[in-house]
Formats: sequence, structure tokens, C-alpha cells
Amino acid sequence: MSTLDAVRDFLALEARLLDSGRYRAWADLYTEDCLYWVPIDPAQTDPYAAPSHVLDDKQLILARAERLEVPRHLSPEPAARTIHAVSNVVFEDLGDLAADYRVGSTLVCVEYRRRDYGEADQRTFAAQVSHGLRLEGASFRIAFKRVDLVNADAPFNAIAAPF
Amino acid sequence: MSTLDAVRDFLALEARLLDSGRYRAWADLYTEDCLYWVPIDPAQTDPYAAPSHVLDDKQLILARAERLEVPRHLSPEPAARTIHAVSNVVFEDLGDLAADYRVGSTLVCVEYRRRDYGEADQRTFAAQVSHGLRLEGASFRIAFKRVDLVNADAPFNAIAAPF
Amino acid sequence: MSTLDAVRDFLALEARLLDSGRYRAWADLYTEDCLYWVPIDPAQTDPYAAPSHVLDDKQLILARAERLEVPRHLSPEPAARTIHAVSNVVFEDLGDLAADYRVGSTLVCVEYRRRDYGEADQRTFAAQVSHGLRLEGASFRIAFKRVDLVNADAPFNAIAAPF
Amino acid sequence: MNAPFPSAAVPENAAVHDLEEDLGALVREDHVHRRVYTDPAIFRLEMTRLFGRAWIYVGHESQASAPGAWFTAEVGTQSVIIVRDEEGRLHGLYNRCTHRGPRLCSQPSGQGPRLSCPYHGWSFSHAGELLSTPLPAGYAESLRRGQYDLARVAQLQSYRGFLFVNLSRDAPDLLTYLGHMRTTIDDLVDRAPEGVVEASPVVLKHSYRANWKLTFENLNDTIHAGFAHHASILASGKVREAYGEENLSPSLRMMLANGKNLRFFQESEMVTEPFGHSYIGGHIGAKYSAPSMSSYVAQLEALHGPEKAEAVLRVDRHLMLLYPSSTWHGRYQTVRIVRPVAVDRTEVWGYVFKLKGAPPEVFRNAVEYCNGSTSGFSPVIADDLELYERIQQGNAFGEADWIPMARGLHERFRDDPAETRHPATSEAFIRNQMQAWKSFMTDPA
Amino acid sequence: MNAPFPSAAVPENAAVHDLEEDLGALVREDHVHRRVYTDPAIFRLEMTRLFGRAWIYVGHESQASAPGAWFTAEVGTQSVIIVRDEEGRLHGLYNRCTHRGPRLCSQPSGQGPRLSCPYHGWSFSHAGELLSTPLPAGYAESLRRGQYDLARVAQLQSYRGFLFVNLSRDAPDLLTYLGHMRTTIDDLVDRAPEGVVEASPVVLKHSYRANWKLTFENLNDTIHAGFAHHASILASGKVREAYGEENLSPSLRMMLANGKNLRFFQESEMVTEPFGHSYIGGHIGAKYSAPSMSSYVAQLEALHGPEKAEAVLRVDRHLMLLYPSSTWHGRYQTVRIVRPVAVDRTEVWGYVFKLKGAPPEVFRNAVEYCNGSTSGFSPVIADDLELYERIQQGNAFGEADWIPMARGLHERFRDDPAETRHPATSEAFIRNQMQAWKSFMTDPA
Amino acid sequence: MNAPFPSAAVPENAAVHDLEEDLGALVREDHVHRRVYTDPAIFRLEMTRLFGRAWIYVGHESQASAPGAWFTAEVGTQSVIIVRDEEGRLHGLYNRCTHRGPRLCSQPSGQGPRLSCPYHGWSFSHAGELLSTPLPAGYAESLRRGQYDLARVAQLQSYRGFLFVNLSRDAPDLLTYLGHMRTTIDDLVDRAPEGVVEASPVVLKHSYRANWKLTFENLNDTIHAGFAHHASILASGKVREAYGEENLSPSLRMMLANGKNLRFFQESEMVTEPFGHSYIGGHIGAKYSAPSMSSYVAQLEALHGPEKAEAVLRVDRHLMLLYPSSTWHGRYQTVRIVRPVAVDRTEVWGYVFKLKGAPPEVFRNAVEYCNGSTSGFSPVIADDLELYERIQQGNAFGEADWIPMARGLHERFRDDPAETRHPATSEAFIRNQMQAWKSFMTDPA
Ligand code: FES
Ligand code: FES
Ligand code: FES
Ligand SMILES: [Fe+3]
Ligand SMILES: [Fe+3]
Ligand SMILES: [Fe+3]
Repeated sequence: MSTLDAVRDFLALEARLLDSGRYRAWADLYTEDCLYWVPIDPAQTDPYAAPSHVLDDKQLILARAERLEVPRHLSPEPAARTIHAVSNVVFEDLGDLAADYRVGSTLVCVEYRRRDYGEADQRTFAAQVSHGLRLEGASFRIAFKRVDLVNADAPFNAIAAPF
Repeated sequence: MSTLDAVRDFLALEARLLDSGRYRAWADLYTEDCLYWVPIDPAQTDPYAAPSHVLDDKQLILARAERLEVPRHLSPEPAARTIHAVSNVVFEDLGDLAADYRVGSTLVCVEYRRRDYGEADQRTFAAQVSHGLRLEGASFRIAFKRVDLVNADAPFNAIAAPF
Repeated sequence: MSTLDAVRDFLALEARLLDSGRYRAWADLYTEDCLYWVPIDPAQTDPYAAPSHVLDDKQLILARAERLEVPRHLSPEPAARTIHAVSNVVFEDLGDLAADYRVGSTLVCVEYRRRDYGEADQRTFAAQVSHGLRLEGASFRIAFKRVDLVNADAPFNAIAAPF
Repeated sequence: MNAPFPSAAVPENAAVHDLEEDLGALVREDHVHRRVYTDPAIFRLEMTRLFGRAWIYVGHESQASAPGAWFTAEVGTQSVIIVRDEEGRLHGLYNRCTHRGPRLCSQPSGQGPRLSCPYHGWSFSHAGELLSTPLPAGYAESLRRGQYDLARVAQLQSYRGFLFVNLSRDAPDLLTYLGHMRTTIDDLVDRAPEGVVEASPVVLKHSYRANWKLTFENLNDTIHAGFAHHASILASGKVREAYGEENLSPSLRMMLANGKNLRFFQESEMVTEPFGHSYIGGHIGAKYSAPSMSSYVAQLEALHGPEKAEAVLRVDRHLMLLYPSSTWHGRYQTVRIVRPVAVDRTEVWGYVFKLKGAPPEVFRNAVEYCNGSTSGFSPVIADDLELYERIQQGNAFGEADWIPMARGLHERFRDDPAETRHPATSEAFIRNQMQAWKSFMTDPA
Repeated sequence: MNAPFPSAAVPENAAVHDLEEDLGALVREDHVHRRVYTDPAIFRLEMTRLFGRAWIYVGHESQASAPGAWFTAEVGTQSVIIVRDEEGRLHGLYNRCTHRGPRLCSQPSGQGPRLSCPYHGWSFSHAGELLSTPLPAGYAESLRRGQYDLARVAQLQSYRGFLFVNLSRDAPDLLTYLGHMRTTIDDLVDRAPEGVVEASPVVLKHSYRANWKLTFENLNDTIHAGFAHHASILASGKVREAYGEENLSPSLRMMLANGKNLRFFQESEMVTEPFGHSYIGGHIGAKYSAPSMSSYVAQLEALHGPEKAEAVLRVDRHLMLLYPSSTWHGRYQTVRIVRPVAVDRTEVWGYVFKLKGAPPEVFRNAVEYCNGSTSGFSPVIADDLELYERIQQGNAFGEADWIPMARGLHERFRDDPAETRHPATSEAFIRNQMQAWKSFMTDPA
Repeated sequence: MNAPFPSAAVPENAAVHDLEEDLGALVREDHVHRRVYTDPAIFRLEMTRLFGRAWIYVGHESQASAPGAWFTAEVGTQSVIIVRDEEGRLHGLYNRCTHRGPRLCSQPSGQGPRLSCPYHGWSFSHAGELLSTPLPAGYAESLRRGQYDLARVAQLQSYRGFLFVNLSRDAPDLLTYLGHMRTTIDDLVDRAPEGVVEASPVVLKHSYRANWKLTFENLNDTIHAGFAHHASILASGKVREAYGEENLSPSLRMMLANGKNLRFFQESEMVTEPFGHSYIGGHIGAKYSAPSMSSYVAQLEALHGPEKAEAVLRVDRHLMLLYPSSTWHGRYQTVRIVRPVAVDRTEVWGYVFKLKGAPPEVFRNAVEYCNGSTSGFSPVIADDLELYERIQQGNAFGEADWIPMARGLHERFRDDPAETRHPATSEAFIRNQMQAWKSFMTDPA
């Protein structure tokens, strides 16, 4: 198994955990010092130079995961179901990222929430994704994840499930 | 060629047959004792415990294929064209499935029917798919296929082409 | 690295160049005698037998690329951003194509233009793609590209970024 | 007409002349004006004058069996909650918090000691009384007793466990409204070996971009099956050649049954009833395999005695249409709720019922029928939904205002006010629906 | 204005005051009120008073050449079927089954012994007569002769194989309506070496979220090209530098032609005609390569004789706009149908015609023009569609009600009622369209 | 109500009776009629009578700092351009070319010597004068001086660099309109060590399918936080257990702050002002780490002197709502523009401001607040947007017309016309908004 295959399987695992609603297990993939970033401006490099859709440290990732595992009746919001289709997985230049590998991938994510708006209950998101992975035994952990949504400067309605 | 690569090619073949409208050839991929299931409830394990979108044995699969090959003017419905994008192909635990391999994959299927409703003539479906494959010579045949649509509990408008 | 893997990486490169707006670099992937074709009728084989969405020689590809690199204020149209998700890459029969390899792939392309129409600012396209590739050193160049859109006979609103 | 999305079309001539005196003129003896299917102003009026006054099927008691259990349902476009209190009594409440007005329950069903609004935490008893408000003092006198209790549906009644709601006080009682059609509900319940019927919590739904009345005008139409479903009849015929008549799976048999020649249906009966109801004689025989059949017959005889058991099993009725809310099939224990969403958008929700204690094949057979008759993936349903949408496109525009419903105008098997019998090939069931529509819509009370 | 979907906006003030007496006041000599582009109630009235009374181009006889062949087309928002009977005669029928009203033909074209409805199998002759109904007895007297025949369009006429429909009886005859503009159709047909023209079955379509009139106000506008298509002029200029003028492919030349300076267009002619038609002198010269050119000239001379052949080839006319349905280019054998879908949604369908027997390069050149001028992917079309949508957004709201169309108000080359000639830089063609609009719309007959 | 897309619903009874005399009756002292949130005809009237007459926040001078720089903004559904001319003066222009009416600028911002229309190249000065038209001769007399200049907004005024537009002449002046609320703008600007504030060019936006007023009725509501955000309070509580109170990141603290008990808010103040404005006392304390705090305090003391610096840092105000356009948080330098798109569709655009020269942590803290309070991905915002949509669904239909806004009707801390103080748990801020709404909407001038 090449490292690229191993990386592909790991990204497929992350997608599977999200798509089967195992958000706590998904949060465990992240290192303590991780950064999960969904920027607005694709050219932005400093996460604090401007507002972003998501700028989570490990604590916020855990809070998100916990919130999604809270029984439904306690939150006004129906559980979202997602399908993450990951493709075009390639190694990228590591640059100054504190990780063993930097990996680019293309994401098409289809999300459904039962909100009684007919076809509009299903939304399609697409993004260029960049993972900073650290080797951990035979697998990896995520030290950095950046999701550049194709429509990052558009207004977004409520989104609960992470990409 | 690893078995996983062979499986990937086989799933790409199934997608290709559907996308080029060769429905009879697609139906031939299925074993005589096959079950093709599109459930509503992702947690459901017994196909007869509740209603489903599709619960086809080989006869129904053949009937669907024959119906789609019937010349257009005999059915009120325009031929549908599809694009099946299959990704994240992984081996799953076989469990009690009567097959040689159980394979998970992620499907994004874009369907188009010329119905004069503008952009609404194209629909996007997404699902977690599970195949039960039996070895047959150098290739496989499908003994079991389960398609868990991301919006399985939503109402669906008319759908002719299989996923 | 198998040839198929090399081809996959090359298609991922083409997708990356388009998605990062490097249209001139994308145009350079094409041979001088190339043909880039987006037909209406999937059964059409002669590009001149009927009208098409796109029938570009190298000059038109260069003109498209130059136009997209023109500063925004000079064109009434906002820059489009795209995500090309390429999957199901397989070798196809070369036939009479003047190329070393003919490669089939499945494309889901999500495009976004900031036009103030809410969710309708993002569009999803899907197609069966066929590349005619010529070996060039360790990589390839594109002599022929055919994009059969799933809704090829539908009316299309303005589309600037190539598939 | 390619409203890219089934947005409410502009009211045809709401501005030009008053809708009120129009309504009566839109329905003639054997013709109906296309505006009843396409005018959003008429759709809006249907929600108050028809769905707001008729008895609407909302669900089965088993969908909220435990104390504190509730489920949501729609009465036209009005969302309601059916909840069982601690004493086991069922209540019908408007699904709308009386504070700022949000939907109270957004899940299909649930259970809890009280109903609480997620916005500011107002909580209501299962009977809808306002129990608690944060900082009640802030409301001082404005929280007068009962002023902010949840609105209650005017009437909630059950017929053998099946629940019906009426939003208005001055409606005929349920039994009168059901009339002879209650016998189809009996046909379903009497088939339960222990008299106990349970709704499956998994609901199968389809939707289409056309008016809700098109479903009601299709499901007792016996002429269309051979034509509209021609492709699937041809296709299943090929499978029959390959596998042989005797080895066909039930769903294949159902598809082939659509190919019956019209003479069969001319001799079958169509019964029409006041308030727009109708049913046609059965034509899809459901035989269980020998072992299941014999143990099942024994169970029914133990419950009903041989005579009544035989009578129960002899009932062979195809779909009963309970206007304007639901379609019923006793023999396949399947009930479908027709949900009007907009003038040109409808959902149909399919519920299959388990007859507690019956052989597994009975429920399995019902599930197969429900799949084949309600899934948008079923070739038969796909054909019908296409046709509804082509009708909506065909009637959206143009000079042809009057749509005929004349087939079998003078054909009768029996003619008495309570229950008229026609050949099953008649359009009497559509005329009957339209007369009920007219009487509800033109009664301004 | 970000109507997320081009749903019909609410009628601006249909309720406030009567639309009828408004209409006349909306069009002045050199200004038009923005409501003509944005009010859905006006759009609805256009479908009956303009598209229901003008001659509308629907297609070419070659699209239904064999007996029993048919194709569908739109007359405004009314779908029609053009079908050729066994004797070879063409009929224009409303695409709506006279039973429950569904669209009869949902495919673009087809062929068969009769037209049958997939719902209940009613079948109609190619002339629209009701041939058979299942169980006719059930209809007894209500199937009176002809009552359920398909509605026929009032008039269907052909001009040199090009078919036109008029939904009303009392319309001027086709030749009067076409007037001088017939010469553009001649310009197309006379280029056919065997006098035979065939429509390509493959249709190239684009759509945009704005009013249909914006297409008509663009295609004879010679000022916009240098500005709106500036980016593609710059880009193709760079390609010209790299490859050299003489090696440019035809599509490149077309893009560069947009950059011509305005003086060229000031000296070109714009002809306006009654009923809103117009055309401008050609500006995209189409030369075929030497071998094709010489064999083609020889063919035309054999057909027309040298004098007429020379005259045919000398016609150099850019787009002719046949109000309100279509745009015509004789030299590139391309005709586009403008299809109004909603007040803020339009489709344009492009047909290219093969001149039977002509050198392959002739059709190939027409195909390239059709692609460049009709595909939503073409940089030139992409610019124009963006601008139509920004006009719809700009005029949807605000206090600026009056839109000027004053350019060239008093510039004339020749001024006679049948045919007025202006500099091609004039907005006379828009004023001419709006006067035709006003006369159709304010004639309540 | 599942309008699949937030298309404008049909005017409820625009046709039935005149909207005009209705309006006044829709707002009572402690109740408001649901039609103010659901009727598209009322939305349309709000765009002219409310957004067309109130002072609307459009942006900050730093968004067009260089000569020739411009940015676009919305005044209700009217798009405008704010542009700085060569002499540094700012102009407010309607974003609509006076020729055929397209939007002139479709990018969010830009810079250039003049504003030119991409359609036919008309160009306008930064003050909106028509500078050049291709072939002016063609327009001869119709280009009278100034007739085709871009429309200018009636009034454009700045308060400490923050720009406000009023589309009508006869409006109260800006300072009167802002009243006491200007002190929140002071609270923001006075925190800048060099008195210079810069808007971040990156704008964070969310949208929801419900009426714009629901945002205004939420952001000073202190009761909802503990209930609506219960899930995120529970979740962040678990993280606090794992990491310990002192190690929590700022965003976690903000989520936990929603869990404060109501007594805290009962003792906090809510101030309501004429024209519908309000704010509540702060409840999210923002402390900077020691090193940043001390250097920052030193900077402010250098600028203001110790006394004023201490007063500036002591202001602890939560969100100020400047009706009907924007929400302001001085301490976190975040301003949000509420953009009404349709009766059932709203966008909220979040701008964060950098205090030039302040320690990096100040801006970083503001960015974190902006993310947590404006992103559609933030758990807190996700809860609120769900609730707005459930309110729109709950009020779209049904008999319950009157929505209460009675909490704290008689609770006052201080009662004087310029500035009334209530407990922060009161709904006084909603009543105050509705009174302002009523006075604007019922003034037909
Ligand atoms: S809206 Fe239900 S408690 Fe306030
Ligand atoms: S609708 Fe056409 S035959 Fe009945
Ligand atoms: S529309 Fe602006 S210049 Fe013509
Ligand atoms: Fe049917
Ligand atoms: Fe143009
Ligand atoms: Fe909140």
C-alpha cells in the first residue's frame, strides 16, 4: 500500500465517520493543537486576518461534535445527513505546515435536513480541501484542515454538520 | 491488479452501463437470487420489515430494464440520462451476506429528464452504497445491492433510471 | 506508477488548473491541432454535422483562456469559480483517434458565479468525458477532449469557465 | 409553461373580478373549469372551505400509543400535533407556539412529559394548556388564563383506531361523513387476527408538481391502467415469458394486472357516496401461499367464527377514496394521505399496517403492495406522476377552459342517494368529487 | 432583487388600478415604462394579445417531412404540434388532449399513424379528429361529432418551406405580415444549389433570467458589440498577434468583427418595417475557401443563371428580427426562435439549415456561426446574457420608471411607411418594436 | 407550507380589500398581525415607505478610501454605489445605468477614473454626471444636460466615518435619527488608539428563508438564549469539564454565556429609542490577555487621557439595533447589515473593523466574535435561523392572526420620551420597532 493509498483510505474514513453521524469519533481524528478552517477568501493565508465561516480549535470541534450527538428534541434543528464524495487526492508542498504530509483533495458534499421545503431540503457543497496529516502508527491524525468552498463569499443558511 | 482495483473497475463498469442506457446488460450483472434494495430507514436491516423505495428481485430488475428499453412513444415518460460518480470504494465486513465480498462506495448520481421545467429537469442524488459481489471468473456478479439515499425519508418525484 | 495512475494524475492536474483559475496554463495542456468538443447529441460523431455547445480549436481555447484572465471590470461577467470532481477513469478503445491513449472519465463540476440570485448562483454540471492524450515526456498533452453533458439537449445560461 | 419551480402562479384574474361568485360556475354536470387545478387563489380558499370543514384522516392511534407520545400531521396546509396525555386521551393541537408562532414540533414524532417550544421555552400540557413561561411576572395580566393555550382542532374522532380531524365545529359527525365507506376501514381491521392493527413508523412518500385533485381523479380510473402503464405491462409480459406465469413474484403480478381488458372493469362495480367518496371492486387478487393461508383462516375463524371470517375474506375491494384526504386498501392494509402543498405541488404519504399476530407473509404482501403503489421509483407510479405533470402543463394556459368528465354519465347499476353504483369504467367518481368540492367551496359560512 | 428563482413576481399594482387603460400609457415615442419588462400580469396579456395574434415562426417543413411525422413548437406559452398527414398536408394542432388536458406529445418530434394520448388512449387523426376512445358507449351522446377533436391553430401557412402559425382568425395574411422581410428568407433559400433546405434535427439552446424583449432589443444594436464584448475582442486580438490575421479560424474572425469602429456601423443601413420587424446591413463577411467558392458559384449559376446568382451572393445582410418570434441570418443559414417562458425567463432555440448539394464548407461555416451566435458557452453570448439579467435586476425596483430608446430619433436614410432606413447605430428598431407591441396590446378585440 | 423555494407568496388579500387602510390596524399595543411577516404586498410597500425614508447604514468610508474607489450596497432592495471622487468627496448613486437600466457595478467594490456601463459604454463621473455616450450626435437634443445623469440618493451623511443613506429629502437629519444610539458608534471609534478604524474587506454572510424583521426581534431578546441554544450550552459545558474553565477558548466562553440565568438579564438594562432603535447592557465580558491589555490601556490613555480612556473601557454594551438596517457591537468592532431580499428571504452581512495600531489580540478577538455571531456554521446562529424559518412556516397559514409582544409591557426602569429603560428581559424593543414600523408605513406622503 503506497502512502497515497493510505492517505486516500484515511480521507475515506473521515468521510465515513461524518456520513454515519459518528461525530465524536470524527473529532478524535484531530490533534490537540489542530486548526479546522473554512475561509471566505481563498487568497487568505492568516486565519485571524479576517472573519471566516469556521475557525475551530480542538475545543470547538469537540463542542460541535457534542452538540450534534445531543438528542434531537433538545435542539430546534433536525439532524443533518451527509454524503462526502472525495476525489483527486494529491500530495501538496508541505510549506511551513507542522505536519508530515499536506494532501489536497476535491470534495462534493450532499447534505439533507428534513425541513419541509421540498427539493430545497437537499444542498450540494463543493470545495478544494487541504489536510495537514501527522503519522500516527499505521494511520494518521489531522493537525490542519482547510476547506475552500467554491461559493465561499456567498451567504450560507444554517449548517450544522461539518465538512 | 489488486482485488480492490478489480472491484473499482467492476463498479465503474456498472456505472458505465447505466449511464449509456444499456439497462439489459446492467440487469445481467445481477445473480438470479439477487436483491436490489433502496430503503427509507438507514437503520432497517430486514427488507420486509417496512416499505422501501425499491425492493427488487431479479424479475423486477429485468422488468425495469425491459421497460426502459421500450421505445419512448409507448411510455409517457422521456428517457432519463444519468451520470454515476462512484468514489470512496472500501471493503466492508461481509457479515452474513451470501457473497464473496461486501464493498462500500459513495455515489453521486446526476439525472436529467427533458420535462420543460428549466433547471429542475436535472436532479442530484447521493447515497452510501453497499454491494454484495460474487466472484465469477475474472469479474464479479451482484448478489446484493443496497442504496441508502441521503434523503431517503423525503418524498420522491417519478424516478425511472435505477441507481 | 501505472499508466492509469499517471493518467489519473494528469486529469487531476487539468482539474486543478481550471479550479485555481490558471486558464492559460490549462490552455497549454492542449496540442496545436487539438479539438475541444461539447456536443448536444451524444450519438453525434462528426463535430461539423450539427451545432454544438463548444467546438474549439487551439485558437478558440486560447481566446477563452485570455478572456478569463482579462481583469474583471472589463467584462460584464463575474469570474466563475469551479470544482471539478473526476472519477471512474478508464482506458477506452483508441479507434481512429490520433492519440496514444483514449481515456474515459466521469465529471461532476460545481460552478459558482456571484450573480445575486441566492442558491441559484451555484450550478452543478455532470458529464461523461473522453480525452485523447498524447505522451509528452513523463506527462501528456490533450489532442482531443469531448464532454458529453448529461443534459446536453437542455438550454444553457451563460457559461464562461471551461469544463 | 415551464415554471422552473412550482412557485405559486399569479392569480389568474383574482384582480379582474371577484372569485366568490365565480366558484359555483366552475363546476358543471359533466365539465369542470381548468382554473380549479391552476389558480393559487382557489387553492388558498380550498384550505379553509374544504380542508377546513371536511373530516381529514391524520393517522392511526398506534402512532402515539404511549403516554406523552405525539406525531405531527397536516390538515391541508395546517400542521397539527396528535398527542396522547398521561390518562391515554388523544388531543389534536395546532402545531404553532402561541408566542411568536413557530412550529412547535418539527420532528415527525416524539414523546415527552410536555410540549415545549425551543425558542423561549414556553411549555404546554398534552392538552395544550400553557404550563410555564420564563419570567411569568413579565407578562403580568397579559397571561390571562387560557389566552395562550395552544389552539385545539375543533373535532378529533377515531373510527376503529383511525383518527380524523375536523377544523370546524359545524361539520357533520364522523360516522355520517364516512357513511358506507367505513366498511373499507372495517375490511382492514377485521382482517387482524387479534383485532390489533399497528402503523409502520417508516413512511413511503412520493411528490409531483401538479394539483392534489389529480391523484383523486386517477385512483378509481380503470380505463387508464392499460394505456398509461403500457410500457410496464409489455416489460412484465417479457419477464412472464422468461420465468413462467406460476413463478412470478407478487409485484410482477400487480404490474400485469394493469393489462386486464376493459370488459373486466365494465362488469366491476364503482360505488360513489356523498361528500365525494368512492371505491371500485377489487381486481388484484391477493392469495397467500397455502401454509400461511390455512393458519391465517384458522386465526380469523377463531376470532370471528367461520361465517364472519369467510365474509371478511370474501371482500374484494380495490382502492377506496376518502375525499379529500386519503386512499384506503383494506386487503393490502395500505392507507395513503394526499397532502396539498401548493396549487401545483402535492405529496402522497404511504402507511402500511401490520395485523398483529398474522402470518409474516400477510405483512410482507402488504409491504410489497405499498412499495409498488406508492414509491416514486415504481414504474406504475412514475407513469402516473408524469401524466399529472403533463395535465398541469396542459391546463396552465390556453383557450380550452372546460375539461370533460362525462364518461358513464347515464350508466348506473343502482341509483339511490346514499350509495350509487356504476360500472367501474365510469368517471362518476370524478363528478361525485367535483359536486362535493362545489358544495364545500360555495358555502361561505 | 435576488428572486432566488425566476418565479413570477407579484403583479406590481394589478390590484391597485386596472391594467387595461395603463397599457397605452406605457409606451411613449422615445421612452418605455419598465413594467413592460417586469410585470407578470402584462406578460400574461402578451401571450394572448401579441403571441395570440401575430404570425409566429414555428419550424421548417423538413422537420416533419415523412407522412405521419410531427414536431412540437411553442406559440408564446401555448404548445402546438405540427404534423404531416398521409396525403402530405401539414396541420397545426394544440398540444393538449381534449379529455383531461395533458400535453399529448412530450418528445420534440416523432412519427406514427395517429396521435394517441398515453393517459386513456384517446387517439386522434393527423388532422386532429378524435378517432377512438376506449368504451365509446360510456360517452354515449357526449362524444358528439367533433366536440373532442383537437383544437386547431387558426392559421398555418408556409413561406418557401418555413412554417408560421397565427392563433387568431382575424390577422393580416402572412405575406402582408412578412412584408419586405420575406427577402431575408429568400436570401437563405436562394443560396440552396438544388433549392432544397433541410433543418438540422440537433437544436442548440440558451436561456436567461430576463424578459424575452431584451433579446429583440440587442440583436440589431450595433453600438453594444465593441463594449459588451470588449473582453473577447481583447482576447481574440492576442490570438491574432500570436497566429497572424490570415491564419485565424472563422469563429475568431467573428469575435474580432465585434470590434469594428462605430463609423462602419454609422454607414451601414438599418431597415424597420411595420409589425416590429427590422434588419441591419451585414458586417461579418463569410468567404469560403477558393475551391469551395468556385464550385458553389458554379452550382448557383446553374440554378439561377449568372445574373441572379451574382445578386444572391451579393446580399450582405446581418440579422433580420421577425417580431415577436424569431431572428434570421440568410448568409449563415441560421434561424433562432425566441421562446417566452415567464416574465423573467426566456429560452432561445437555434436551428441551422443545410443547403442540399452545396460544398461541405458551406454547412460547416453555418454550424460555426450557429455555435458562436447561439451557444451559452460562447463568450459573446455569455456577455449579452449577463447584461439581460442585470437589466432585469436594474428595472425590477426603484423610482426610475422610464427607459429611453432615443438614439437616432431623427436620423433617417429613407422614410417611407413600408420601409424606413436608418443608420445601423439607431435605436429605431426598438422604437419600431414597441409601437408594434403597443398596437397589438391595446387592441382588446 | 413548503414553498420549495422562497418565491413570493401570493398577496394574501391584496385583491380583496385595500391594503392602505389595513396597515394601521395591523399593529396593536402588544400584538402584531402575522401579515406583516408574510404578505409580499406589504414587503413591497416597506421598500418604499420604510427603507425609502429611514436612514440606512450602507458602509464605512474605509471601504472606498482612495480617489475613484467605490463599493455597492443595498438600501432595502435598491442597489446603490458609494464612490469617492478625485477631490475625496463621497457620492451616493443609484446602481442603475440611465440608458436601458442594467446594474452598473456588479462587483462588490472597485476603482476607476469613471463609472462605465458595459452594455453601450455610457460613462459617468464619480458624481454621476453622464460624461460620454458613443455617437452623441445620435441622441441630438434628447441628451439634454443632466437628464441622463445617474440618480443620486437624496441624502448621504457620515457619522464618525460610518455612512448612512436616506432615499427621501424630507427625512429627519441623521443625528436626530441616531439619537442616543450614536454613543454605540462612539463606543467603537473611541476604542481606536489612533482614532482610525478600517473595515475588513472580507464580509461574512448568512441567509435564511424568513422575514427580515425576525432578526431584529431576536438580537435584543435575552430570554431565548438559554432555550434556543440549549444544545450548544450542554455541549460546551462538556468541553469545559474536559479542559477546565480557565483554559477555554473565547468562542467557547461566548457559547457558555448564553446559559446565564434569567435573573442576570432581569437586572441588565434595555434601552429603547424613537425610530425603533434599542440596545441591552453587555453580558459577554471581553478581557484581553495581560500584556495586550496593559499596552492597549496605555495607548488609549495617551489618546484620551486616563479619565476618558477609563470611561471608554467601562462601556459594556451588548448589541445595539439601529432600525431597520443594522446591528452594532462596539466592544467587538462588529457591524451587521440586515438585507431584506424578499418577504420570506433575508441576508445578514457581517463586517469586522480593525482599530489601527491596537495590539493584534484586539482584532483577533473581534474576528472570533464576528465568526461566532454571524457565520451560518456557528451552532448559535444555526439554532436562530432554524427558528426564524419555523416562525415563517407557522405564520404562513392558519386562523391565529395575532402574535403577542407583551412581555414586560408595564416594566420600566426609567420612562422619558427620548430614552426609555426596561429590564433586558422585556419585549419592549419589539413593541418599539413595531411602533416605528407603523408610523413609517401609515404615512402615505
Ligand atoms: S416562540 Fe415559542 S416560546 Fe417564544
Ligand atoms: S387524458 Fe388524454 S385520453 Fe384521457
Ligand atoms: S445600458 Fe448602459 S450604456 Fe446602454
Ligand atoms: Fe396508474
Ligand atoms: Fe452581443
Ligand atoms: Fe440566539
